[in-house]
Amino acid sequence: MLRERQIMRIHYITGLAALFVVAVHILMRLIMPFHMSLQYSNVIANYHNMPYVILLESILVLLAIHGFNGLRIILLELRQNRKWENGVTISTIAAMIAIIAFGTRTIIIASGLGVV
Amino acid sequence: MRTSNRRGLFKTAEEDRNNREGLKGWLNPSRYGWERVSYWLQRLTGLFLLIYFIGHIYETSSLTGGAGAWNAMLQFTETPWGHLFLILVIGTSTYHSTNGIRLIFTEAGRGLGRPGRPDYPYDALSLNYRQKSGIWIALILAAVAMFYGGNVLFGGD
Amino acid sequence: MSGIIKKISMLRTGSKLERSKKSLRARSSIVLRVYRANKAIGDSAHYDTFDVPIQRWTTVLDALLYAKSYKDTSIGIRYSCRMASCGSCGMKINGIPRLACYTNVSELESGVISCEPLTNFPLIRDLVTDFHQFFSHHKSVRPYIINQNADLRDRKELSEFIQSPREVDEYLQSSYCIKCGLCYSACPTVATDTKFPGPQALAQAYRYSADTRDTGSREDMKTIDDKHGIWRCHFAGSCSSVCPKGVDPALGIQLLRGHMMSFSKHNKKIAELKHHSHGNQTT
Amino acid sequence: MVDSISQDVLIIGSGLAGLRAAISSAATNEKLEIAVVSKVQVMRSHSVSAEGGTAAVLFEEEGDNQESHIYDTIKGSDFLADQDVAERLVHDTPYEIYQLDHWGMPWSRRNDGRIDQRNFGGYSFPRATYAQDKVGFYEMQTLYDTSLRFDNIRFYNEWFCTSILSDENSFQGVTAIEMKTGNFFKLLAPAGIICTGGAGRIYSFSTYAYSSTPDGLDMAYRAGIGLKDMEFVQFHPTGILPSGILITEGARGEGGYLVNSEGERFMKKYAPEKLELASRDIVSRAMIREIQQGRGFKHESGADCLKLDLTHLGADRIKERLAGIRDIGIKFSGVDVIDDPIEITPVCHYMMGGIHTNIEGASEMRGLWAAGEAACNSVHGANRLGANSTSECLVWGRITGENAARYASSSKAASVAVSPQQVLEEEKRIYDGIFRGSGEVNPYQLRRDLTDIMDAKAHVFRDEEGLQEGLRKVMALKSSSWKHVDDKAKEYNTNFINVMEIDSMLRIADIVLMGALSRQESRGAHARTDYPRRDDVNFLKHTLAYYGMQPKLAWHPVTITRYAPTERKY
Ligand SMILES: Cc1cc2nc3c(=O)[nH]c(=O)nc-3n(C[C@H](O)[C@H](O)[C@H](O)COP(=O)(O)OP(=O)(O)OC[C@H]3O[C@@H](n4cnc5c(N)ncnc54)[C@H](O)[C@@H]3O)c2cc1C
Ligand code: HEM
Ligand code: SF4
Ligand code: F3S
Ligand code: FES
Repeated sequence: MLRERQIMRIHYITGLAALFVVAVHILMRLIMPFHMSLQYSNVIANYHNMPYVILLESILVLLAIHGFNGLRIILLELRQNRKWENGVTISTIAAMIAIIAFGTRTIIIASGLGVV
Repeated sequence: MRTSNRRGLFKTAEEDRNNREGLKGWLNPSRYGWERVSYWLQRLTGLFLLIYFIGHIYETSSLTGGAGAWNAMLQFTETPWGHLFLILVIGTSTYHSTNGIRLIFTEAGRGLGRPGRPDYPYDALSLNYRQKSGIWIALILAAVAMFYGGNVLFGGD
Repeated sequence: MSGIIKKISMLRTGSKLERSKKSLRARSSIVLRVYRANKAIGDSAHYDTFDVPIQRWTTVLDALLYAKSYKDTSIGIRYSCRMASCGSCGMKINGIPRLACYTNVSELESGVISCEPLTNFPLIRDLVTDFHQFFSHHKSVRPYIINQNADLRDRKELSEFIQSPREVDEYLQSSYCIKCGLCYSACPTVATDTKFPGPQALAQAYRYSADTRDTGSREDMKTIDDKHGIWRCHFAGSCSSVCPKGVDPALGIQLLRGHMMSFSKHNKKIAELKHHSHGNQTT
Repeated sequence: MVDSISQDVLIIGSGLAGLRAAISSAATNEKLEIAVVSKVQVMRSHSVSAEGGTAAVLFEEEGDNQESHIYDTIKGSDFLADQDVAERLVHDTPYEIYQLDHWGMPWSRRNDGRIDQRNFGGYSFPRATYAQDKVGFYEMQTLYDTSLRFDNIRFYNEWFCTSILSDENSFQGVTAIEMKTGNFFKLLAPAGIICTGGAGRIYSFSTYAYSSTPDGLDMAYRAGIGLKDMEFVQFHPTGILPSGILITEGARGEGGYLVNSEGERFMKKYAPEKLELASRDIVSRAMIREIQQGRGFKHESGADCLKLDLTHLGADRIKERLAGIRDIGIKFSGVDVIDDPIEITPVCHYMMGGIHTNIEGASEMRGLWAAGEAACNSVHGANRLGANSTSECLVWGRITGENAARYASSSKAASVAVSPQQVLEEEKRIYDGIFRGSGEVNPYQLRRDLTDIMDAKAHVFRDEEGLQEGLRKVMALKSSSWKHVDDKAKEYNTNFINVMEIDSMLRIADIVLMGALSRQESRGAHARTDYPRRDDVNFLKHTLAYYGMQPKLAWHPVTITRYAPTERKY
């Protein structure tokens, strides 16, 4: 098991790293007029750009870890008994994995990687 | 030990919680100064962003359904309400990240000053002007970002 | 810079004092609104009001004791030193945790003063709450010097640790704590988390860790580096803003946490022992 | 049936003396169960208010010596101290200071890292060891925190002891009320230590905490144990108005002046050499004289007072060493001592008298010791020197703790037997006599009247007429119908506790007045205007008071080893 201090270190590091990658992600929205950036063709084009795919995947992983750990923290503070604590830990980890899996699926399909 | 209670998921020992302030305690940020407000906002924005994040993943998953599905999803978000929501996302994420950076510093013991001999009236060192201005900067940046975002979204193309 | 800030804040209190002198000339009595309930017999909560005459120096404790002596002797209240050093009389006064004996009626600047028991402590009766859990949290962080040389048993020899005034300053502030529980009552984490040791206990963990006479480590302790441990402080700062003694628990907590994260360097110096041999010691 | 709880050593009171005793008992024999019973939560005891310092000889290489501390103590006591006891105090305190240092006491330090000391009244060397101006508080915290390391110490927080249980004059335990629930218990143990502190709340204007009532003394008194030298009540020169909160003698130790309305440092007339740092009885008398001669100030509340001037010390020194005083001044008097002199007047501060014990802290009852302010082992005689009391609490806390633990481990202490009769009588006394009592007189008003009488009649100066009148008035109060409790709830009934306290106050006040009346001389803190001289021929002896309808007075000799009584000059 991870010590709580290691978890918190991960929480901070994922937060900071996410700040960086999200900034890039948003800047990509702004290099062309906003509405155009959302056109299907443009979006799919982005997804075929490998560095960008890696960027998206890392945003996904970092934010899922950071966000669900944050949720775990909040929930842990609500009730204190063994069942609740274990329940919270397990379900936040499960949700984290589910979101990462679901997002990754989108990325793989949209980028056409799945077809290859 | 006092907390060994296995009665169920939603119950803990009566004695433990008697007179605890409970959720109402943290939902009311108005009594203890700016640091408490910042804590409250950090939490709410964190939760809000998590919800948005999940929503956003769901939103983008429509890409897998082809252009039709994607456009249908865009239809759904490209409304004034959707834009307002996006502006809120911009604001909260700006606040959350800026204040988050401040918190990462303080929670690692930086920017608080060294402990010393407090003098009457004992203004706490850790609640110093640097921290307060950090909170203000986060709030102002969030406002600016929301304004800019609003311009982009509503300003037309 | 911080000097200037300090001066400004001094001024603020000064002017508050001035103002209260003025407003007092107008007011010669106030209304106390006291929370009443007896948990054990299922007595439901209500408020009693008492008219109490006041003078310039009347504290909320004075007012409450006046009401207890002459209006309703059954008010349950805990008090002792009346000079803000014993930590007995913490209660919520006008919604904020304060020491009754350290709160002048006039500084509240209101004609009605409401007194309620501290939240986050189980209620016993009226203004009296149960500190059992609070004290066990305090005990759980090992609030004492851990050092092979600082013997627990009475050893009949004379020796003192050498500690410079600067080294004393590192922990002195945190040792002002009178265990009044105001911080515990204000903290939003404590409001829901019964296993969180709370600002008071964590500040004491810092206090002993920062002492050069201490060689032990509290950083690996189950109560501190745990899912309900020190990390559940989110620097809400309410603890430091209500603390009547300037302990600044928020500061201590963040500093201790910094050491634990090893984001900040922590090469703790250990004090050396100086032995003395005094003449005619009889012990 | 009254529930009973058995322990090995019972410590009643959790002040400095009680906590020190608990630690030393617990360390003496780890197998013993030590119980600390206190009517307040552990570290809320009155001792936290002690401000100025703890006297000890630490710097022999710089010119201090134990001989001098012993002599200062005896001279301060106006030669009523038992001299062997004073020697013991002086010999043992350096060890206590260092022991506290090992346990984490934040002593103020010199630049070389050693423990610092400051000047205090009545000493010929600066030997008050200090930690800013919160000495007692820090000592309490250090002892409390250290006591948490011992698994064999149990705390009974907020248990009010009502009486001592004994069997043929050997201690068996106490009866107590658990305040939280209101339940009545027998606490049984072969050994006990009474550390219930002083009783200064029998005066209205007093530096003491509200919890400093004489119920501990009264408990011993009712059990037939003698109370010694109760007429000696110390008045501290500098209490602020109107609350009576103390400005430590350390303020004068650091160089503060006392001034009268003519702006004069009047102490030079009364103690040309030591000025403000003469012993407390002398300074207090000087102050009352100044006021009587019309050179006082009038406080807003109407009381007479003088002023303490610290302004010349400078903000830095005040903030560094007297921060607590400044806080008290601002908050409770509305004066920042950095800028203005503060109004002060003599205030009831300490009781030299207490439970009669010997040098080992043993009382007249087998298995029962007493330590701290509640005890009178005669180390302070007729007047205590500042900073000697916390020393006494530590030294005799340790001594009695060890003695009680040894006794409890020995075979002598094997059987604990309490006749049900005793418990029944006590139940009758407090429940039938007090809890279910009735009457019209408000006990709180009665308390006010009683303490006002003490302020008026048994103050710094006393005389036959006043004392007689005081006695008469107290008698009248006693016989009025005040013994009743309006609050009928069981849980946390402070009304009930208060009335029991008042009951004990009446008895102890009586003893103070009687003792003062029978001591027809002026010695130390006891100044009779009708007998202005010390009388070593007739009164170089301790007063003892034993329980009866009227207190029965007796006398006890003073132990003099080396220093023959001479005239005191400062
Ligand atoms: C304001 C002030 C400042 C002082 N400054 C100094 C100083 O600078 N230097 C110095 O040497 N001395 C000083 N003194 C004197 C010194 O503080 C006291 O003499 C000393 O602290 C007494 O300690 P104690 O342990 O005997 O009793 P206390 O600390 O008074 O403790 C008494 C204990 O007994 C308990 N108790 C009482 N009755 C009962 C009962 N019926 N049942 C259960 N428990 C009971 C109480 O709860 C309490 O825990 C000062 C005194 C005052 C008032
Ligand atoms: C982008 C930069 C971000 C940074 C620097 C950052 C930083 C932080 C920090 C430091 C905390 C801890 C607060 C505490 O311990 O009290 C936190 C909490 C949290 N964050 Fe973030 N965060 C960022 C982005 C996000 C995003 C995008 C989400 C949403 C998915 C998110 C969700 C949360 C949640 C739910 C919490 C828990 C709130 C709490 O503990 O009170 N964060 N964040
Ligand atoms: S840290 Fe301050 S508020 Fe908290 S218990 Fe200690 S003195 Fe009271
Ligand atoms: S109020 Fe609570 S959250 Fe932290 S800063 Fe203080 S402990
Ligand atoms: S009565 Fe002691 S802190 Fe208020």
